Parts: sequence; C-alpha cells; structure tokens
Amino acid sequence: MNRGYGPPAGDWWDRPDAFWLSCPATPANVGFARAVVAAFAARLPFTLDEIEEIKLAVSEVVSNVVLHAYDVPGGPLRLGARVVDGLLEVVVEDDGRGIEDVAQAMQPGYSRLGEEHLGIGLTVAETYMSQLDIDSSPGVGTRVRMRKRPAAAAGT
Amino acid sequence: MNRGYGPPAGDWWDRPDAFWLSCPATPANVGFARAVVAAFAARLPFTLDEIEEIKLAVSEVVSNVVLHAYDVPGGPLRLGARVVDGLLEVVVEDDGRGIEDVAQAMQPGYSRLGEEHLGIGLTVAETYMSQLDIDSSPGVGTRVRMRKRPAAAAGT
Amino acid sequence: MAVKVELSRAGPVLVARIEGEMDLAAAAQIREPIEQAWAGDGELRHLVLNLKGVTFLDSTGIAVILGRYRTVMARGGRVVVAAAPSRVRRMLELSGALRLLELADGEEEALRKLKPPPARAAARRRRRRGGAGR
Amino acid sequence: MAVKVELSRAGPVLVARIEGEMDLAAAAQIREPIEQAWAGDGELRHLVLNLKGVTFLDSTGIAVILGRYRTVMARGGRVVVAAAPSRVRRMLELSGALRLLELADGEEEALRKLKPPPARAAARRRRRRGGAGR
Ligand SMILES: Nc1ncnc2c1ncn2[C@@H]1O[C@H](COP(=O)(O)OP(=O)(O)O)[C@@H](O)[C@H]1O
Ligand SMILES: Nc1ncnc2c1ncn2[C@@H]1O[C@H](COP(=O)(O)OP(=O)(O)O)[C@@H](O)[C@H]1O
Repeated sequence: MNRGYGPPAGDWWDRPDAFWLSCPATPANVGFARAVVAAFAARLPFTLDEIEEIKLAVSEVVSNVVLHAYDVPGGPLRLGARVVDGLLEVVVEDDGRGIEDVAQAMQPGYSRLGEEHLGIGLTVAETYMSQLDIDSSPGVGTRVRMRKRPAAAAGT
Repeated sequence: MNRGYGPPAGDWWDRPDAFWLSCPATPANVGFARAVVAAFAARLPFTLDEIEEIKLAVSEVVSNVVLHAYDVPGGPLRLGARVVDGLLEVVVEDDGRGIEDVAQAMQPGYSRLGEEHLGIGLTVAETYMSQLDIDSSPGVGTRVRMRKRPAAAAGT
Repeated sequence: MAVKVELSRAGPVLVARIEGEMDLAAAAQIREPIEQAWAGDGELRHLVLNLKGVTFLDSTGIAVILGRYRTVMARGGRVVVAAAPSRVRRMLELSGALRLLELADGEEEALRKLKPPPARAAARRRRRRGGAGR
Repeated sequence: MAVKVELSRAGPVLVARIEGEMDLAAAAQIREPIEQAWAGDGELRHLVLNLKGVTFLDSTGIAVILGRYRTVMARGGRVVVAAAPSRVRRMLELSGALRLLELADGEEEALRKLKPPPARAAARRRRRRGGAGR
C-alpha cells in the first residue's frame, strides 16, 4: 500500500468492468463516493433498496477514512469498484494510521473517538453487504473490500 | 501521455478539490462518466440546467473516446475534474489514435465515421461549456480539457 | 439504467415510446427494434417517437433519431417527435434536427398530424382520378 | 447537495425540519444551529426532528441525532422524530437509536405527544399539592 493517489493493485484490471478513482479524504467526498459507486452499480440488476444499501456501506467506510485515517485531514482516498462474476466489488483504501486490532474495530460500539461517534459504521456496512474484509497495517494504511450480490441474481 | 490507467499530470493535485478516475472506454461508462462529473459538480453553485449542460458535454467527449480513439473497443479512459478558482475543470484523456487536424475535428458536421455520426459532438460540448481545449498527438492520444463557470458566480 | 422501447401501431404509423437515457449505450437498443418492426411490415409509412420518458439526449441519441428519419423517408413517410421534455427539445433545436422533424405536444396530436384531413384526401383522390382520365 | 435546517418554536418545543443528506458533510450544519437555538433559550425543553425531507442517513447522521438527544436529556426533555421516510426509519432501527427516540407520523402528532393531556396534568398538579400538604 502507501500509494498516494496512485493506481490499484496489479490484478485490478483483470476484470474489464471496473473503475479506479483517487481524491482527497474530505467530508464533501463522502457523498461524492456514494454517488460514484451507486452510478457504477446501476449496471448490475440491483433493486433501488439494494442501491441504497450500497450507498450506506460506502458512506460508512469512506467516512472512516475521513475521520480516522489521517491526523491532518485530506490525505489520499482511493476508491474502486468492479464486477466480479456478477457481484459488485468495492474497494476503499487509505495511507493512514491503520488499525491495530481489526477484530476490535469491527465490534459494534467500539470507536477510537468519543462524543458523537457510535462505533457502528463497520457493523452497518457489514450488515448491508454480502462480504466485508479489512486489510490494515498500522502506520501504513487500510484497505476495506466489500462485495454484494444482487438478490435478483441469487442462484445464478 | 500514453499512461494507461495511470495517474494524472503532476500538477493535478495542486488543487485539493479534485478527483481522478480510470476505466475502460465502453458504452456503459459514458453514462457512468456523466453521473460522476455531475456528482462532483454539485459542490459548486451550478443550477440544475447547468448540471445538465455539463452532463451533455461529458457525454459527448467520452462518447468520442469510445467511438473514435481505439480500433479495439475498451482501451483506457481517464477522467478527472477539479475546482480551479471557482470554476469546474473537466479533463478527458485517452491513449488512442489522436486527431490529425483539431480545427477540422471541431467543425460542426465533420466526422471520421459516416452513417449516424453527426459530427456535432465537440460543437455541442463547446456550446455548453465556458471553454474547451484539445491537445492531441496522432498515435499517442487525446486530451480534452473543459471549464465551466457557474452563472451564479459571475463577476465574483 | 437501460433504455426502454415500447412499440405499437396505429394504421400506417409505427409508434415508439422511449424511456430512459438516449446515449451511446442505448443506441442499438433503440435502433434495432424500430428497424426490425419497420422492415417486417411494408404497410408502415410514418413514425411517431414519443419521448415523454426521455431523461437525457446527446448527439448520439439525435443521430439515432435522424437515422430513423432516413429509414422513414425512404418510404416517403414523415417522423413526428411527440411529448419531448423541454431539455430534450432544446437539444433537438441546437443540433438542427428540428429542421427535419415535426413536433407534437402528445401522441394523439402526432397521430392527428399524420392523418390527412378527409376533405384534402378526397380532393387528392379526385385529382388522381382526373389525371388518369387525361 | 447541502443539507437544510429550518428551526421553529412551539412553546417549550424546538422543531427542526431537516432536508437533504444527513452524513459527515452535513453533521456540523445540523448540529450547530440546533445547539445554538437550544443554548440561547432556557425555556426550551423538548426537541422535534422533522425528517420528512431527509434522503439519506448514515451512522454519522444518527450520531448527530443522538448528540442532540443528550443535549435535550440534560434538561430532562424528550426527542421525537417525526415523518421519517421508511429508509431513514429502518436505519434508525438497525442502529438501536429507536430505543432512545420516540417516533411520530408527522409534526402535529409529535407536538401532541409532547403536550401532557390536560386531565393527567391536572391530576399531577393535585398530587403535587396533596404532597405539599402532608
Ligand atoms: N480507515 C481507517 N483508518 C484507521 N482506523 C479506522 C479506519 N476505519 C475504521 N477504523 C477504526 O475502526 C473503528 C470502528 O469504526 P466504525 O465501526 O466505523 O465506528 P466509528 O467510525 O463510529 O468509530 C474506528 O473508531 C477506528 O478506530
Ligand atoms: N478522443 C478522440 N480520439 C480520436 N479522434 C477523435 C476523438 N474525439 C474526436 N475525434 C475526432 O473528431 C471528430 C469530430 O468529433 P465530434 O464533433 O464529436 O463528432 P462525431 O463524434 O459525431 O464524429 C470525430 O469524428 C473524430 O475524427
């Protein structure tokens, strides 16, 4: 990791239906990231409710980068999505402080910040996506990968 | 140029309110690119009509990459936008065939393809944006830069 | 996301109701069903495009419309664009497409435009008969 | 894009009508006017959040609501969420926030909930007087 505004991992473009985006981690870009992934996801047979669930998950994970990754706000945020065997895969990366204890971070109610931070963001994201994995190295950065299968495509 | 799915020119991030996106040049990504730029532009005081004009310009320029840049469809498309002194700047890049004669390409009615290609895409984009510049090298690629000032911000 | 095309027939008129975004991704999805219906029925003479549900139209979308105009012209027919939202209309104007197409507020008005008034039709028939008698 | 907050007052109740997306970008824009109005008027006791115009709510938005809940609790008041669209409601449920907040279909119902019924209010006054007499 630690790739600034750079490109994705080498195998990203193995799936041709994909995008990769870089921008600074700012509050205004939380809504932007949501809208970008929702626009991309429209190519899969998601219902409107599922698209809202995807927006929610993206909002939680990108808000975490803005709130937690950097001491000085506005560090690099990398966001990608692609279609993998009919699933939507979304990846969110930063070069921030990283997470010491991922299991603890995933616990509902745990937050490194006090006051007005509920510590349920990752739980919400996990609830609404089919899969959520975190790969984090303290001092290097964090990578969250989420996948969601359209319910309409179940069994196919 | 000729940077595949790579990052933007070195000075791109001088303006912190910016994004840079790579994806293959496919028909499905024309609407995606429109939606992405529209979502980004929402941070400037554009009217709904102006946002539609921006979508139209992006649609024309990105369609050109899909239609004209590559012999084999799906080559790299790079799309960025940023806020420059209160203006929206949009950049669209490809590594395609390039344009031999830019002045000719800008003429309304000129198209390298026949049948159902009107040759007015660049004229439409130019009409709806405040500024449009093309930088192209035959065999290397094309870069279209557009700018638009929100009418509400006129005189400021 | 995807565009929707619904075809119906009113006498010699093919009516296509289009919903969604008319861009490069939609071009073939609009072109093909219309061309197929047209080619499969030699009695069809005019085309009404109901654009009420069109939320976006760029120059590729206009090219699709003008392509259909050529198809219809080849049989000496007319194309009427009905119920175009104001933004779609503005784009049709800007592109110069309005020099070739007729506009109607709704589908009914479009069909009325394409039906020659009975008096004129009768006059035409008379004229034709007169000509044959000469 | 930006969120909109409109404040009004009904007796001891502060009513905040929120429109737009309740996320990280909107948090301060929602928090600050409410806290300012609350701090500037010691007579205020309850808060109604009319979420009719809320199109998106994530856990940061819920944190903003629960932060106001703490503010109101400090004066022994109550928070009623009115007119929440179904998606917003579902998010409030999932987050557990509904254990602390009351729901109402609309603003009027919310205000009615916060007004003690006259009979009970009278009974309470009697009880209080009785207690004082002991
Ligand atoms: N991108 C990140 N960089 C560093 N720490 C993170 C990141 N994402 C999550 N965390 C850690 O995980 C914790 C739990 O996150 P979450 O469940 O979203 O709750 P909250 O954001 O309210 O704290 C955070 O408080 C933080 O310590
Ligand atoms: N990205 C590009 N790569 C190569 N050629 C291009 C590109 N964009 C535009 N052109 C050239 O400019 C011409 C005019 O473009 P435009 O006005 O959009 O009309 P049209 O797309 O209908 O041809 C095209 O026909 C093509 O020759």
